[in-house]
Amino acid sequence: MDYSLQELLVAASAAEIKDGDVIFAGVGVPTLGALVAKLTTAPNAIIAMESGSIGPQPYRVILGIGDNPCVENCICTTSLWRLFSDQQRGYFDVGMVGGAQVDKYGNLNSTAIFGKGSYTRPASRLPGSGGANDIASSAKRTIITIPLQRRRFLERVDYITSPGYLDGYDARERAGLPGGGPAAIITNKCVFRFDPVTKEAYLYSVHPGVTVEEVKAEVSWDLKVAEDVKVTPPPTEEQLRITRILDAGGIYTQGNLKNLTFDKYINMLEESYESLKEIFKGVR
Amino acid sequence: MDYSLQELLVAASAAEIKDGDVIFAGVGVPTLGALVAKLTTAPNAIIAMESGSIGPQPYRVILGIGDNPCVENCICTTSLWRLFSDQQRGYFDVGMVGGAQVDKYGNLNSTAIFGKGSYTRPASRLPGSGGANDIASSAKRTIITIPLQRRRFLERVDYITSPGYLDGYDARERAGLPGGGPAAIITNKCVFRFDPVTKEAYLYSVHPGVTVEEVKAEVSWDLKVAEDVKVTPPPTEEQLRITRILDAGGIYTQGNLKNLTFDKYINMLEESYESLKEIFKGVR
Amino acid sequence: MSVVEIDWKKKNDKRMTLKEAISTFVKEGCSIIFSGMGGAQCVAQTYEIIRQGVKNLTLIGDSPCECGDMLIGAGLVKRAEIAWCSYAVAGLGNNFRRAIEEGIPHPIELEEYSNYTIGLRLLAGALNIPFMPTKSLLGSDLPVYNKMIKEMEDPYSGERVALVPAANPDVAIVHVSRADQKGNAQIEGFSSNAENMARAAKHTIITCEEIVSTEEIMRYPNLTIIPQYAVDAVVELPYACHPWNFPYAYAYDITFHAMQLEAFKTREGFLKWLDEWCFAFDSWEGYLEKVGYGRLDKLRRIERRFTRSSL
Amino acid sequence: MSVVEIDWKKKNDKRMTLKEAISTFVKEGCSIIFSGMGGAQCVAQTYEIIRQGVKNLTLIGDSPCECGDMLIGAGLVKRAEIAWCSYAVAGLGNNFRRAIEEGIPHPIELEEYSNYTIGLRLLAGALNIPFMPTKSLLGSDLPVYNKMIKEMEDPYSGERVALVPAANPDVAIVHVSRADQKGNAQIEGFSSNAENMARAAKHTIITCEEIVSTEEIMRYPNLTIIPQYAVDAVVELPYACHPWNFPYAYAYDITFHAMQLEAFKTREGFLKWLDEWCFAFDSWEGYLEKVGYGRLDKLRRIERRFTRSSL
Repeated sequence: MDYSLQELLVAASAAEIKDGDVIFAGVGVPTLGALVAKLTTAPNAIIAMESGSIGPQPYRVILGIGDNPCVENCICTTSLWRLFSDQQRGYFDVGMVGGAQVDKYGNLNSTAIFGKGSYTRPASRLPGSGGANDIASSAKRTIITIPLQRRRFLERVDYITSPGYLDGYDARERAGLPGGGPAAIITNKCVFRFDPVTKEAYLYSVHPGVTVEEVKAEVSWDLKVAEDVKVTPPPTEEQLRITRILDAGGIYTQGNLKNLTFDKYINMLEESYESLKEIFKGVR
Repeated sequence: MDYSLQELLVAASAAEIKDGDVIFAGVGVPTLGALVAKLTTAPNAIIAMESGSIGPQPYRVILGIGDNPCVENCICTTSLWRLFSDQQRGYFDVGMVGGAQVDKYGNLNSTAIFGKGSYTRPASRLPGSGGANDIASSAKRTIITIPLQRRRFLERVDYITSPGYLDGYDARERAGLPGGGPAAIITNKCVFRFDPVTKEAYLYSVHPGVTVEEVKAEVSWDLKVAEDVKVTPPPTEEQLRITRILDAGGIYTQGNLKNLTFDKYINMLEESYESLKEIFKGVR
Repeated sequence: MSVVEIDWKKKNDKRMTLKEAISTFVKEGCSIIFSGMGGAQCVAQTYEIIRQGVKNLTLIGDSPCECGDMLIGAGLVKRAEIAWCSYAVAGLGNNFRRAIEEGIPHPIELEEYSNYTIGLRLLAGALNIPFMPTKSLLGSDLPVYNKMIKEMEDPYSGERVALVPAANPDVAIVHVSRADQKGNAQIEGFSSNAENMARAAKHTIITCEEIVSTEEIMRYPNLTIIPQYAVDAVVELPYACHPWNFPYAYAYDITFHAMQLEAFKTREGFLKWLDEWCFAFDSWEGYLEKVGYGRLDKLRRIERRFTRSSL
Repeated sequence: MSVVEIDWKKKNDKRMTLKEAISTFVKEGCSIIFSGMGGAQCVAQTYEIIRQGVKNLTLIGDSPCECGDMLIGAGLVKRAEIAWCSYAVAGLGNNFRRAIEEGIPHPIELEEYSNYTIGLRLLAGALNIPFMPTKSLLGSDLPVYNKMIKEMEDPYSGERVALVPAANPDVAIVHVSRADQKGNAQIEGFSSNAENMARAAKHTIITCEEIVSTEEIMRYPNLTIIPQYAVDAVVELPYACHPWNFPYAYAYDITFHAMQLEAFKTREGFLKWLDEWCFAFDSWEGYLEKVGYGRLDKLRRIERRFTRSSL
């Protein structure tokens, strides 16, 4: 069965989730991955949305961390500060974060690319931490999603928005951070994991058709490679089927937002109600 | 119209409440006073109950700070910690507190009477602060209710459970307390208020039939007396009428709890529903 | 947390009997906290702990009534970190008084706070932060006798604030209106400090008037004050608060309470009460039958005239 | 607080128009915060402030969208204490980017936190305590560039914690499902940081989809997240979040949003948008008419299939 890169990323994100996990997920690929996991291998997974919703099972695609689907069929609506407090308390197993730069210790930058400028006048200003710093600080394990590009994979990021393992080894514990740190970096070409002692990222698996050399060329430090580099499993038929129902409009997996008209959007919602209600039956 | 001492205390408590006040009240005379005020001169007063209820208008007498009447026709049910936080924020105008000992600066003891013993092995152990310390710390003004007895009115209490003006003058501000401190001490014989500069309690009014000398005999420090000692106004007919409807069973104003049977209690509640519904109509 | 501890919270069906829940989580020497405030007290839960005779407890609480006074009277409390112990309108906490004044049945250690600052200790525990600042306690004698209350200068303004340490009890017992088998717990009415004690504790036992389906929980997600991931066990326990009230469920049985507290005035009266109302039965069911379901039903029915559940 | 300030909160009828509420409370040089998080954004309120041209604002917020990016683009923000500024799925915050990268229309001061620690700053403000401890921010570069984030040793355990200072904005604008004329505010669904911003602020403006009677509020007291004593003004403001969603009320108009954000990609596009969608009208009513009530009604009706209010 043919699949797009985005669909592979959804499947790779889903693969990181164990049954019963509580997941702090942003919109897009992470939420799709969490929902695919819930609808396949992890029926007891709970998704938490930053605005203050816990456990939604929405019958439409989620278009914002405070979009109405976040409260649909959920078990609890509460506050942002309470949800993050629950994460700081250690109740959240998986946090999904992204960024514009990542370094060998899994530190993430989503604040500013300094370029020839500085923090106060950067070459490129990004949105900022949002909840990413908090997730990276407190989730039991974090999953990083970021495109593999040499300018993004750095010895050291310009600005640590979200702490990974800081300077490696026990630097994270010494800083007083309660969460476990990054478990994986999922990119468009491969998956990285972290050495249990040095906490340095190493190449764990390449996506089908990608070579180790291709990956190394896009990493700006001397990348360590697993002895037995695996091939990232392609999406299963069931994963693909569910992904395509969840994002039937192709907003995340096809980049279709630009072509969407209001009438097509309302129509998409109407159809979504029926089709998603059907697939959620299994986990209710 | 004849009235009991308890009924006078209810009226004196009611007299301390201004329209629009937010009142933190315990059960018994304070709540009755607050409700009498609300049903007469202060229709926009809001009563807050420690368990987490704001603005109840119950159709029966409140028998505990977490009794069900606390949630009846209220505007908000929330948490204890949130309610006290709102008080610490400065939203509560009046706090009503009691104790076993009070001193010339309005400090209250509801923890332990040391006697010949000590804090760890006192002659008489009292229930403790409960919320009294918090109310006395943060309410804009506190109203103290305590029986007038020489062993209770001391130069200095054994233990400051609830801060009044501490050592007088600006000691309270220096301690960092946000609330305004005691505004009055209401006793079974008189009302005290506080000197605006020294913060020492002085005799403000005597209840009808009580002499200044009688009061002085029950105070163990050299009591200052207002130049024009007033007579505490007796309850008005309306105040009495309402008090007797609110506490129709005489649980607080007649000490009738001991004689109450289960059937009389259920009957009392049934009758209360009709009579209180009627008197609350005016403020709804 | 050990792996075993995490497993309870991940279970999909957390239902057990009160007896099982207490014997599983309430261990000799542990610290424990109960929900309720001036009503809605955990009475059935207290009786079961007395029945099981779990000793050397550290009781943490804002204003415990039965769960303070009776556990102390039963000789099960080594230490109390509380703000108040009594029964308010119906009577005094005579077991608490006897323990402090006379060391009967044995002396207890006391660490005193106020209701709000116990609430803040639980908030800190729920947030996994070591302490909370407050304006309460300043100037009073509570910090004089309780060295766990510290004062500091605010590093921003230089103002004085008091600090109270986080509380993380081994066990929290929280009584709610309803919960599903996973532990999603809803309360109608006030929640006192329930949502924070559930999160502050290592193990959380939810007892409820009624177990409902998860679909029913999903109908009112705004009422869920404790989500399943903070819960280890769920016990259906109707009339758990008798003689106390529970909002939208049953009225306060103050005449029963007055009788009970009259008995507690003497040590002998208290011990006789335990024999007749606690040790005589194997479970709360026996107590309820002795009270009489006719009486309980009257309390339930009269409550519906005043506070009617909208669930 | 001055006497005048207290009077607003004691008023029995706090209803006013949005125009009156903004002109009364949002003054040049004041600090301001808006409710909403990844949805449910205060859009109408932002347009009115732009219309009134209130300058030199200090914007405090977790993740402001229109109320961050558009106020910055309109040149009204002197300083921002925030965690994030963008529009998520529909597009980037290009006004924010232009201000930081190029100083267009003018540079702004930036004090950066994370969403949670902005939430904690508001919690501290709501509790009238000077700071909150947290485990967030540790080890990251946020404290390197923001000196208001302090680190200290916990006096109980010696562990490291970060501190963030209380936030007490001059004005909070909080949009809710419904409120009565006294300001008792209820939300169905998530509340982001709304209940704390309302309490942290000196003046709180409640805007709501619907004004209801106090009797209606009393039917669901558990849903009241902000009581009247924290509120200065109440404004009925339906569809205030368009093109954003509001839970149980109307769906996200993402196609409109995509069009809007396409326009915002250039400075000229943004200014033209202001002319056409903001300055062309005297009030939000004009905007809604231009969007079209037929379209709004479709968003309302489709939402009812997914989240149906139980109020």
